[in-house]
Order: sequence, then C-alpha cells, then structure tokens
Amino acid sequence: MIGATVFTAMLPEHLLLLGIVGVIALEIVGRAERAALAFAFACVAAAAIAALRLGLDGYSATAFAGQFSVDASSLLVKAMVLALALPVLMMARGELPEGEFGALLLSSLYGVCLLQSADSFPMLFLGLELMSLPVYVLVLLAYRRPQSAEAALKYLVLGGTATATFLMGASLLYGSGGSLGIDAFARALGASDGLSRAAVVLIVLAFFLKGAIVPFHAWAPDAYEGASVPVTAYMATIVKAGVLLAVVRLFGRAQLATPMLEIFAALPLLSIVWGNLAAMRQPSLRRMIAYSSIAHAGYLFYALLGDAAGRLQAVAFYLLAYGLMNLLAFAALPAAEDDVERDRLDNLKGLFHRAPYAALMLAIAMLSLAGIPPFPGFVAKFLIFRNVMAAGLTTYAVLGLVGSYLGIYFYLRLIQFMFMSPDAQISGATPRRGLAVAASAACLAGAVLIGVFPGWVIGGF
Amino acid sequence: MLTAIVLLPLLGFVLNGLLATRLGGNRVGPRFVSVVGCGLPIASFALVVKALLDLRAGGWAPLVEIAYRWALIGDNVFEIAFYFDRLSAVMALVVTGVGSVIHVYSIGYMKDDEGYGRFFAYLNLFLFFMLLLVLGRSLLVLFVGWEGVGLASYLLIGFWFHDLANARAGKKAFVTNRIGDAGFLLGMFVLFQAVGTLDMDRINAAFSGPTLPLISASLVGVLLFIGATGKSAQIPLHVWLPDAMAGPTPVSALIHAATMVTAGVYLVARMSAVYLHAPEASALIAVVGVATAFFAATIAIVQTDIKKVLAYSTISQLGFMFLALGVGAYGVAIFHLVTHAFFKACLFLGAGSVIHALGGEQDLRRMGGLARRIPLTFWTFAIATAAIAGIPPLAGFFSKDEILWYAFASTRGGSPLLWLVAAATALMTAFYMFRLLWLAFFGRSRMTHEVEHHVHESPLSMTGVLVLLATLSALGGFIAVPHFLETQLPLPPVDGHLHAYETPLLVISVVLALAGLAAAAWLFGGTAERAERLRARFAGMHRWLSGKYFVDELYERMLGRPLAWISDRVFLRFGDRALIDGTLHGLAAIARGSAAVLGRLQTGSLHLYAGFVLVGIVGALLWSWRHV
Amino acid sequence: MSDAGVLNAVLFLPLLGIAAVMAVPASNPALVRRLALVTMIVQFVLAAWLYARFDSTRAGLQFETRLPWIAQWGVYYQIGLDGYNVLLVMLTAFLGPLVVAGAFTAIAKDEKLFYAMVFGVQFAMLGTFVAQDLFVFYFFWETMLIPMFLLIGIWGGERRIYATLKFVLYTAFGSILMLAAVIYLVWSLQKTTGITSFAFSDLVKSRLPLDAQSLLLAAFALSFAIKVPMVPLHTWLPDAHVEAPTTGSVILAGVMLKMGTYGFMKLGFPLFPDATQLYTPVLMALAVLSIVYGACLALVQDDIKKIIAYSSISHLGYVMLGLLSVDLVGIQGAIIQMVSHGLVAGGLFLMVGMIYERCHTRELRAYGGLAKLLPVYSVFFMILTLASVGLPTTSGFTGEFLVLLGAFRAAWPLHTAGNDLPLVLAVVAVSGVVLGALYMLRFALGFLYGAPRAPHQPLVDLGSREKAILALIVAAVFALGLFPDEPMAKTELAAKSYRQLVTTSRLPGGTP
Amino acid sequence: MDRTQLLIGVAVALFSLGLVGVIVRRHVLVMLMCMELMLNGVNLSLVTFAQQTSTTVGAVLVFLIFVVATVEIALAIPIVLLLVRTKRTLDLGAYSDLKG
Repeated sequence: MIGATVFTAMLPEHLLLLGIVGVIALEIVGRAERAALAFAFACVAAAAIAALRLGLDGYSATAFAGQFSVDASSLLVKAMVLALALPVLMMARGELPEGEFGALLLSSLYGVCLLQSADSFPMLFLGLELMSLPVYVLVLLAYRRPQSAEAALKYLVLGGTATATFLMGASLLYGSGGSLGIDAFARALGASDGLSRAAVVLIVLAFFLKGAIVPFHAWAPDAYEGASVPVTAYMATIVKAGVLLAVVRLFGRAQLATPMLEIFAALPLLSIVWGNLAAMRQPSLRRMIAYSSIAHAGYLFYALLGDAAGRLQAVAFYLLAYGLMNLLAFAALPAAEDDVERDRLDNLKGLFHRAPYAALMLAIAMLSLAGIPPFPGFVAKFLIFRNVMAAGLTTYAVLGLVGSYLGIYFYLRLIQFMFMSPDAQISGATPRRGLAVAASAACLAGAVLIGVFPGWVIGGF
Repeated sequence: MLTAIVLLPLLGFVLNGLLATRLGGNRVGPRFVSVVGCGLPIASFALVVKALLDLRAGGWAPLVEIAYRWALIGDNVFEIAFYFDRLSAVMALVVTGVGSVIHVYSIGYMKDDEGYGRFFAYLNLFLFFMLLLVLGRSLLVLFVGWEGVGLASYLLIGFWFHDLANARAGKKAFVTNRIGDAGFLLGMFVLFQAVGTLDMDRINAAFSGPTLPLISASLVGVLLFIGATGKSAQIPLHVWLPDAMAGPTPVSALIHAATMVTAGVYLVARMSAVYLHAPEASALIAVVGVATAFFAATIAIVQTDIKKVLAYSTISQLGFMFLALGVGAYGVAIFHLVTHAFFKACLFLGAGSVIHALGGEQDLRRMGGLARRIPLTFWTFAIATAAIAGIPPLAGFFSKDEILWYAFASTRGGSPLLWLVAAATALMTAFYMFRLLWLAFFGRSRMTHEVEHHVHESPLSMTGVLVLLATLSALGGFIAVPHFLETQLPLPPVDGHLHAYETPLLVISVVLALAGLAAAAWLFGGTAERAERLRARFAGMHRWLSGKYFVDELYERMLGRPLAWISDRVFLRFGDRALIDGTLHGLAAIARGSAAVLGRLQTGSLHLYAGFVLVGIVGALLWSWRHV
Repeated sequence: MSDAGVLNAVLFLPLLGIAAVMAVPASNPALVRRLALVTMIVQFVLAAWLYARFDSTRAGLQFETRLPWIAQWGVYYQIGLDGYNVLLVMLTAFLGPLVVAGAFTAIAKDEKLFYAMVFGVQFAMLGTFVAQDLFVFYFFWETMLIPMFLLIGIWGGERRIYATLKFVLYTAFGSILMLAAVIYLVWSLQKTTGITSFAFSDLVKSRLPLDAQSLLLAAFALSFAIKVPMVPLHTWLPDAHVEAPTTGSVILAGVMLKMGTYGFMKLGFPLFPDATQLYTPVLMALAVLSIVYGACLALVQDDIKKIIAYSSISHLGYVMLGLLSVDLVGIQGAIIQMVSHGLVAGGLFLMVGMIYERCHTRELRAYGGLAKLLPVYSVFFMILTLASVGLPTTSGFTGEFLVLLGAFRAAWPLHTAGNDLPLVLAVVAVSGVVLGALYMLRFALGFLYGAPRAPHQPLVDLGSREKAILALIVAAVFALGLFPDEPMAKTELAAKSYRQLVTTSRLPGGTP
Repeated sequence: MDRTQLLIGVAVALFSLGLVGVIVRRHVLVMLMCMELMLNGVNLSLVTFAQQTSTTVGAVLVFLIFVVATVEIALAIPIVLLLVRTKRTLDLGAYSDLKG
C-alpha cells in the first residue's frame, strides 16, 4: 500500500522534518539552549542511519511517480551528506544561536536530500531552493559584522540569478520536449537543435553558478568569508555536495559530446587554475578555502567528462574525502573572541607550538586537499582523473593534473606558517571547544577509514 | 705464501696504525713500532727469498696463488690472485729488500718525529700495496696496488701536513697520477674487451698465441703507457715528482726513487707480449723516454736543492729505462731498474744523512767541505755517484751501457739518433751528479756558523744502511739480471753488421762519464767562480732551466684556470643560477603575478560579479550554437 | 612469523615508532630518543634476517604479500623482495639507526615530531622500494614528500623555507606528470590486454606504440630524474642539502636519491624498452654531463655541504651510466654504486654534521689542520673521502670500476659498428675519476691539512657514539669494496632480468 | 505559431533585461526588482509553452516560482535593511568591503 512506501522511501526526509518541527517547538517553549541542537543532531543522525540502512539493504521505491524515487545509491548518497552534516552541528555549539541554526540547517538538508531523489524539474527546483534559501539566512545568522550582510546579499542575488537561469533553461526544455521530467535533460543533451542546446547550457550554467565555477564563482569567496565558521564549513561541503550530486543525477547515463564537452571541460579547467592561483595570496583561511573550493568544484565537474558508469562513484568519493577534510580543518580551527581575527593566517603562525593537535589536524586536512598521499584526497583525485582518462580524454586529464599542481603551494604555505614560522603574538587564551575537537576527531577517523579501505567505500556507491 | 708476503706489511700497518697513532691513543712506544715496522717487511723479504727458491725448485714454473674471488658477473670472473715468476721475483726482491733497509734507516732518521708510529704505518701500507702491484696476477690487482701506492705516496708526501705546501704537493702527486690512471683504466677496458680477462699471464699468452686478439695492440700499449707516464713521472706527467720531495727523505728514497716510480717500467715489461706487437707504441715510449731523460737532466744541472737534483736525476734515469723498454730491451730496463734502485736509494739516503747532519739544510749553496766532517756518508755517496755516472765497473755502468747499446742497435726501433741523445744525457748525468758531489762535500764550507758546529755523522742504523747500499751499487752490476730474465723477456735481436760498433760505443760511454766528472771538477772545484761566469754567460738559458721550462706554469694556464673559470662562471653562475634557477624563479614570479591579477579582479562589486555571469552565459550559449 | 610477515613488520615498524614517540610526554626527550633508536635497530635486525634468508638463486619475488586494496581497479597491496630492491632495503634499514643516533645531540627542538618524521621518511622510502604494485609505489613515492618537507622546513638552516618549498615543488611537478603517465599506462593496458592491474609483473606485458612509450617514458623519467637528480634538474639538491639538518641530508643522500635511480631501473626503462632504446644516447649524455657538471661545481664550492651535494650529482651520474649501458657488468656496478654512494655520502654528511655541532659553520675557509685538532675524526674523514674518490678496496671503486667497464663494454661493439658516441661518452665519464680526486682532495686539503684553524676551539674529538656510527659505515664501505661478490650474487638475477626486459622490444604486433 | 515565438521572444527579452538590470543598476531595490523581472520572464515562457504543448506541468511550476520569488524578496529586504543601517545608503557600490 502506498502509505507504507511513502513512509519508508522518505524516511530520512521525514526524520529531518521531525527535527525541524521539534527544534521550532523547543524554540517556542523557549528552552532551545543545548536541547535544540542535541535534538537536531539526534534527528540528522537518525536520518543518516536510516538512509544507510535502507541503502545497504538495496531498497528502492517510487514514492511519487515521476517526482520522487529512491534507490540504493541515492540513499547512500543521502546518508553520506547527512553524516557530513553531523560535525557541522557539533561545531555550532557555542558559536551560533543554536535553535535557529538547527532549524535552518535541517531544512537546508531537507532540500539536499530532496535533490537526490528528484525525478522532475519542479522537484529539482524545490530542492535547490530549499537547500539555498536557509543558507542565505545562515550566512547572516549570528550577525557579527556588517560584512556578513554584504556576503548574504551577494550570495542571494547571484543565487537568485542562478535560480532564474535554471528555470529559464527548464522552461526551454519544457518547450522543446513538452515534458519537465528529469530524463528530458539527457535527451536534450543528445539533441542538436538550438533550443535544446540553449536549455542544456542554461541549466548547466545554473549549476555552475551554484557550484562556483569560473566565471560564476565570484560570490563564493565573499560569501565564505562573510559567514561564520560552521556555516562556511556547511557551504563548502554539503551545499557543494548537494549541487554536484544533483548534477550527476541530472546527467544520469547521458554521455557528453562536443560542443558541450568543451564547455564542460574548459570552464572547470579554468576554475581549477583560477582557484589555485588566487588562493596563493589569501589572508584568511575561510577565503583560502573558498578559492580552493572553487578549484575543487573544477575537479568535481571534471568527473562528468568521464564514463557515466564511474561518475557517481568518483563524485561521491571525492565529496566524501573533500568534505571530511574541509570539516576537519574548520573543526580544528582554534576559536577566538574575534571572528575576523580567528582565521587570519598570520594568527596561525607557530600554531604548532600553541596547539599541536589543531596544527596537526589542519596540516592533515591541507595535505589531503592538496591530494598528497597517504591521505584520501589523493585516491579521490586519482579516481576522477582515471575516469577522465578512461573516457579517452587524455589531454584534458593531463591539463587538469597540471592545474592541480598549482594548488600544492598554498596548502603547504599554511603548513609552513603553522610549523615553521615564529609564533604570532596571540593575546588571551583560546576557549576550549570539546565538541568541535570531537567533531575533528570524528572527521579524522572517517578520513583514516576511507584512506585505508578506499575500495570498500567506493564499492558502496 | 705469496698472500703472506703481501699481508705481512698490511699487518704492520694495522698494528702501528691502531696502536701507535693518536687514533689508538699511542698505546705503544717507539721500540714496538720499530720492531713491528721493520720486522714484518724483513719477514716478507725472507718469504720472497723462500718463494724464489721454490720457484727454482719448481723449474721456474710460475707460482699462482688464488686468494679469493672478488666478483663473478655473468661469466666474467674477477679474482684476487697472485703470480710469481722471474720478473715478479726480481721486483719483489727489490721492493722488500731495499724497502726493508730503508725501514731500518728510518729508525734513526725519524727518531724524534712526533708522527713516528704514523710514519711506519704509512711505510708498511706502501709496501703492502707495492707488493700487491708486483705480485698481482690480474691487471685489476695490479691496479689496486697501483692506486694504493699512489695513496701511500700522497700520505707520505704530506706527512708534515701542518705546512700546507707539503699537503699540496701530495695532492698534486695524487691528481697527476689519477690522470695517468684514467688512461690505465681505459687500457684495461680495451684489454678486457679483447681478451675477456684481466689476468696478465692469460693476456700475454693471448698475444703470444697464433691468433692475435682483434684489437690494436698499439692502442692498448699507448693507454697503458699513459698510466706509466703518470706513475713513473715521464713527460708530460713528470711535474709531480720534484714537488714530492716535500716528503721525508726515506720516503723519497723508497717511493720516489727505488720502487713506486718504477712501477710504470714494471707494467710495460710485464705486458711485453703486447708491446711486441705494438711498434708504434714502443716507438712512442722510446721517444718519450729519451726526451724525458734529456730534459730532466738539463734541469738537474742547475738545481740547488740537493733533493731536487736527485729528483730530476730520477726522472732522467726512468727515462733511460723507458728508452730501453721502447727498443724492446725489457730485461735491460729491469736491470737498470734494479741498479738504479741501489744507487739512487743510496744517494737519497746519503742526502738524508747530509740533511740530518746539517739539521734540515737542503740547499747546496749552503754546504761544502763536508767530506771530512761526515766521511762515511761522503764515501758511500761518492760510490753511488760514480755508479749513477756510469764509471766502470760500478753498477750503473753495466745497465746504462746496455741501454745505450740497444738504443743504438736494437732492431726494434733502435737508432743512432736515440743513442746520440741518450749519450748526451749520460754525459750530463755524470756532470750534474759530480757537481752535486763537489758542491756538497768539497771546496770551502758555506755553512752558517751554528749549522757548522752542529754537523755530526749519522747513527749506525743509517750509516750501516748506506754502506750496504753502496756495496750493492758497486757490485750490483755483476748480477746478470737481463740474462736471468732472458727466458721470459728475451733481448731484442741486433743485426749483425752493427756488432762492430759495440766496443767503440762502450769506450765512448766511459769517456763521456769521465768527461762529466772532469767538467764538474773543473767548474766547481775550489771557489766555483768558473761556474758563476758560465751562469752569467748563459743567463737566459739558466732561467729556463731553473724555471724547469715553466711547465707547471703552462699547465696552470692551460688547464687549471680554464677549468676553474668554466666551473665557476659557466656552470655555477650561468648554468645553475642564471639559467635553471632563473627560469624557475621566473615561473614562480609569473604565478604570483597572475594571483595578484586575479585578486584584483575580485573587486567586491556585485555588478562586476553579475557581469561575469552574463559574459559566461552569453559565451557558453554562443559556443553551444557553433554548429547547430 | 612467516618471512612475508617479517617483511611487513620491517615496513610498518616505523609507524609503530611514530606511535611510540608520540605517546611519550614531550618532557622526556631522552626516552623519545631511546625508543626511536631501539625501533630502528629492531628494524635493521629484521631486515638483516631477511637478507640472510634471501635466496639468490631464485628469480622473481620473495617474501611476497598480495592483498586486494582497491579491487575495483585492480590495485593490490603487493610487496616483496627481489634482486632489484634487496640491497636498497638493506641500505635503508642500515642507515636508519645511524641516522637516529646521529641526531641525538643535533636536534633540540620538537624532538617528538622530529623522530616521528624520520620514521615517516623511513616508512615511505622502504615502501617505495618494496612495492610491487604501481599504485602502491606511487603512493609511497609521494608520501615521502611530507615528512621531508617538515624535516627540512622545521629543523633546517636560515633559508630552509625556500629550500624545502623548492624541494617539494620540484619533486611534486615530476610526480604529477608521472601520475598522469601511470593512469594512462594502466588504462591502455586494460584497453589492449583486458587486464586491469597495477602489478609490475602485469605492466611489463603492456605493448605500446613508440610515440606513446616515448611520452610515458618522458613523464616517468622527469619524475625520476628530478629525484636522482640529473643535470639540468638538480638545482633543488644543493639548497635542500645545505639547509636541511644533518639527518635530512643523510636521508636525502643516503637513500632518497636512490629512489630515482631505482625507479629508472625497476620501472622507467623496463616498462618502455623501445623508447629507452631510442633515447639512450640522450639520457647517457645527460648522465655523463651530470658526472662532469657535478664534479666541476663541487670544485668551486666553499660550503662543505655543497661540495658533497654536488659530488652526489656526479656519483649518481655513474649509476645512470651503468643502467643505460644495459651491460651486465655495468648494471651490477650501478647497483653497487647506489649502495656505495648511500654509505659514503651519508657518512660524509654525518661527519659534516659532527663538525657543525662543534663549530657552527660550514665555511670551508673557516677550517684547517683538523688532522691535528681532531685526529680520530680526520682518519674517518680521510677514509670516506678516499671512498668517494673511488680508491680501490673501498666500495666507491667497486661501483665506479664496474660501471665504467660496463659502459665501455657496451660502447665498444657500437664503436666497431661505426657509432662512436657511446665510446666518447664512456671516455669522458672516465675523466670523472680525475675530477673526483680533484675536488675531494681540495676539500680534504683545506679541511684537514695546513695550520690548525677552527672556530670554537678547543675541539673535543669524536665521542664513542660518533665513533661507533662511523666505524659501522666504514666497515660497510670496506666490506663492499673488498668482498662485493656476495651482495652482487643476490642482485645478479635482477640485473639479468633488467637487461632482458630493456632489450626486448614490446611494440604492438611484435612477437610476444 | 508566430504568436508563440513572439511571446517567447518577449520572455527572453524580459529575462535578459533583468540580468542586465542586475548588472547596471546601482540601486539595490531596483536590482532586486530586476531579479523578479528575470523570474517573470521565465513564468511567461512557461505558460506559453504550457499553452503550446497543452500540458499543465509548466503552469504548476509557475505557482511554485511565485512562492519562491516571494521568499527571496522576504529574505532580501531585511538584509538590505541591515546594510542600509550600517552604510546609510542604498547604493550597491558601497557594499564592497569583501574583496581580493
């Protein structure tokens, strides 16, 4: 009977919904402190476990025909994204008004989950917006400095533009095929009439905008810097994951062909180079990570060049490794009274002598992001370029790798600051943040796991 | 047993090196050092004699003794093996014999030196390598000894290393030898390529056999000879030997006169089978040899340092040996090697005794009239001088005369021209040696006062050795070495009609020797003002000679400076810094610059950002519509 | 424990060491040092045991372990010993304890991290040598960068940041292209043969057209040549050596540079025989250039560390020459030369470190007459110098002699066939023998001889710890110089297989 | 038929106008209006296509868009207020502290 299907298939979403309602309720009764965040955490964890469980059972069902369906891989992807959200919640403790944060985060997560099951453009649209809108607020949340508002505005305006572009594309698609089903896109990709081409391009560019691909990246550095650390972490990892996974779902089994191929290769390649170069001279960690995330978006979209078969694996594993490392970095980042001063790279000089644990964690994160073994970032990068190479696009693969070489320097620069530079004169003791440390430890554990058994994880998706 | 011969001196080196130096904290006294340092060489001398007897008992069949296999690569075997035949017997006897007595001499000579133990350790090390050289069966072992003696000479030349000049001389010797060794290595490679082994008996067999190896014997010959020029101080690699006199005098006697420098001669003689098929190489050797002999002699005439004179005379005498080798009289060369070992060792040790007596004075211009003060030294020195000058019936006479004869008459490249130059050299030899004798021992004393009354005869351990060596120099000529070696190193044929010349030439050479004696006596007798006048007359020539033809300066200009310049300017400054690092720094700068540009593009203006978006969208659309 | 287990133990012991030193409270550096030393010694003992059990009559892998790692794309954790790596593994394990012992007094800052990083390097280097799967090889190859980056960057000299970044960026650039080549190689293997595997044993079955081979060889060679380093990719080495702490220099010169030559021997040339054949003249010319160039530069240096650094370039040129000669003698010589250089250069750097601890300067001019001030030190120094010069009875001679002989043997037939280039190169290489004597004796001359001169007098001569370290190295040097037969027997079969692989064409369509 | 094309043309024009407006207009509120303009362009094209293909999905999406558009403005306004409070201006050019 349908009710049961709807219940089971959407169980993760339901749990998130429960979380949202619960947190708001706690807000209303006014004992949001601690309880709200804990409750949110519990719900996300439950949702993640549920998704994992179902995914591992290979459960697949269609809750609403043509609109919402789940299968093993989409469930596992949801589980991954939700799991990645847990450290963010842990980081938030003491940093933000926890009630609002919980509610907004969960609703954004709801959007992300929706994206992984959307079968039609209206659904995708809902998912995207549900994912993005709360983030605009999150950027503004815990309004510490005017720049936050500026960041939020920039993000909102360009995000809105992205939405509009996406919808324009969708409508053109609709016009060319008369359907708003998700598979219409794959068909249009094959077609060569101007309308379909335009539709595809607009839709893809909308995702480029959301995923911060050059030249649509400009909002990212400002937004990342303006937001507070946990939110930046959330944007850099989960939002990005949501977008990319949605794109993979959108592409389905479709294979890229020229001239689309060039666009899909050129712009990501450009953003790899751009992001890596621009990151070299950034003064603050958040801004640096923003540029690095632009470059990483480049690698991720690169994966679409590869064979359809390996796409999800590559993207998912990459997002997992990349997300874990970003979260590790942000969770390990020592707290400070002043949010602006907190992640100035100059203030991180000599960190190893003040806070060895934090320094080591940051170092590991940076090295993994740089794609240097033995850390999982290497395997992830390897996987992506292997797929590109396997698609016969040798030149693009080599170019991408050379571009990734540019990225090594600025990660090492941070390590150099932390380990090799004379101590920066930091006044005042840094407050202990037990939960954040626990979060970083969890991320590290996860990283070690996927580092030692990459095969097992990849096999999952 | 051969192994034992070689290893005994090594044992001495280890013992003295570990116990009697600062490395081991000077655990033992000088007596122990002397006993070990001299006893073991003497012991190995005894063993050599024993081996010689065995050799004869065995009907002169070469003894071969394989120590162990150094390496087996594919089917190429490299063995550490020893080989004992007539030739190696002669060499081993000279090395251990003369070596031992010089060890004994050193007891007295080095008595007060703080590095006493170190000195004997080095000497023993030298003996070890030298024996390796003469007893080695394969060129590989010979090469090990070859480089090893170079090392020992390096260490001993720089023995008094607190004076940088000595150490520098040592370095010069080592490097110059290395140049020769490079040639030697190539020669070995060619031989190995051609014959497939480095065992010298096998190689000789291959070249004596009916079918020769498919290789130009002359190429091998020349390459090996390059090695020989290094070790035996022949032109153009002769420059190191005079500087090598910086070492203690016993070292000069042992290494730089009697044994090591003759290694080149031994090498060529040992490879005679190859050279028999290499007329061009032989001719080269003869010419280089005689030229070296001549020029060294001319330089020796004007030297004022007693040891320098002897050094150049050594170079000159080695030239004689190579002349003999060049005309195929290998046995004769070895003969001269032996006699030369006797009288030149005697001369050096005599000189050492003089220096010892004068408290370190080496300049002939501040000697004179020593004959009465240190008679024993004088008489031995005089005998040796006569011997090297070729006054019959002393040792030098026989060997040198045979060389002159074969230079004249050998059918293997002998020629009157060679004889002429050689004879002239012989004349000069007599002249500069007697000049030395006169300046040192006759005439008025030119010593400073305190030196004057410090003069004393050397202890028995030194004079005894002098007497022994003087006797050998006197009688050594009656040891018929060439005959002894004839079965192994047959003398070159002489075409019959030349036999008539034999006696006249012999007479001439005697006359030349006496002429040299007379000239020296006439010039330097009494107050040597005649010599002064002569010098004033030929001032320019004198400058050339005392400047040693400025070969060192030439090398410095032609090789030393260019190398330094290229290394510093071209390789370091241009290559490394400007070209390579410059490029890299340039690339880094480009990266930084573009980063700055990208940073400036991020103005913070939302308008610009949206502008990017528009450009992107329009561009992408246009691209996608390229071929609709 | 099975032999394979022992090999794994040898490989992973350093990780245990990291854990151990990290567990110790920083307040107790003495314990940290002791733990580090003990771990290294245990590792060496185990390695020695394996070496003893290594069967030189058996071709192929011994003590092999093979476990699926990323099964989907045929990545296996596969390690083992063979003639190619057995001596290098021994060398690494042998230098390990000496390096640690040598650092006791030299390192005062962040000791825990320091020894952890030393273990890290040890782990990565051993892994690179024992890996039998290309992915695993690359994995370790890159891993090595991180601890080295920190070793130079944290404990180095004044310009350490520049030096360490230069080192990492130089190396990483090579590695990136190599990564591309690795991916391409495996993919093409899959395409042509249907095998999805990174195992060396499978990769040498690959058949590639000449142009592809050339490109791949170029990528691999770039990475390896930077590590070796071959002129003109060498400029990172002097800076890295000069700025690195003694330990870093010893590890660099002792083992790390061999990773490059090992890579050429194990992968670069055997994987792409036809391209190798094609480019042998170029590579050989570069090798000889390195010999001469390095020697000449060593001749004009005033920093004693730089002299040894440039001499390393020269000495590894011999290794490349031997490998390129593809003559059995030359190959064996190259292998011995690798080990020999590891011992000699490592020992020399240790000695430089010892004098630096006493006088705090590396200016050659600041020294003189050390033979008088530090007799024991000078004896060891002289021995190592002569070994570096390649004097017979030392390991240096064994290596150089065999390499040159091999190069000559390979060149002569070509010469008779009318191609003189190899012969000319061989002859030029022989000139390196002279240059080597020139610069090392110049060094010794200024250093040991002349009037006693040194900052911070009076100097104390070597202590028992330092004596022990150097005595072990010197013993090894002589052992390898006098009795190279036994070790070479262990590598003989590998040398033969290398020759066989490099000389058999593997163009597509060729007879298998 | 050409009527459809005309309408689509108008829609695209609206969309482009909005995009260009976002780029050129300095006044924040006008810029927000331009964003709405883009969405309206989309709506127009959607309904047109719904007409043409005589399906309803497009029309449904239009309603969703209305909602989202409202929400966006609802979020935008307070943000603008915050900015105005600090910057005392509605000129977008002033909001560029974050850069580099």
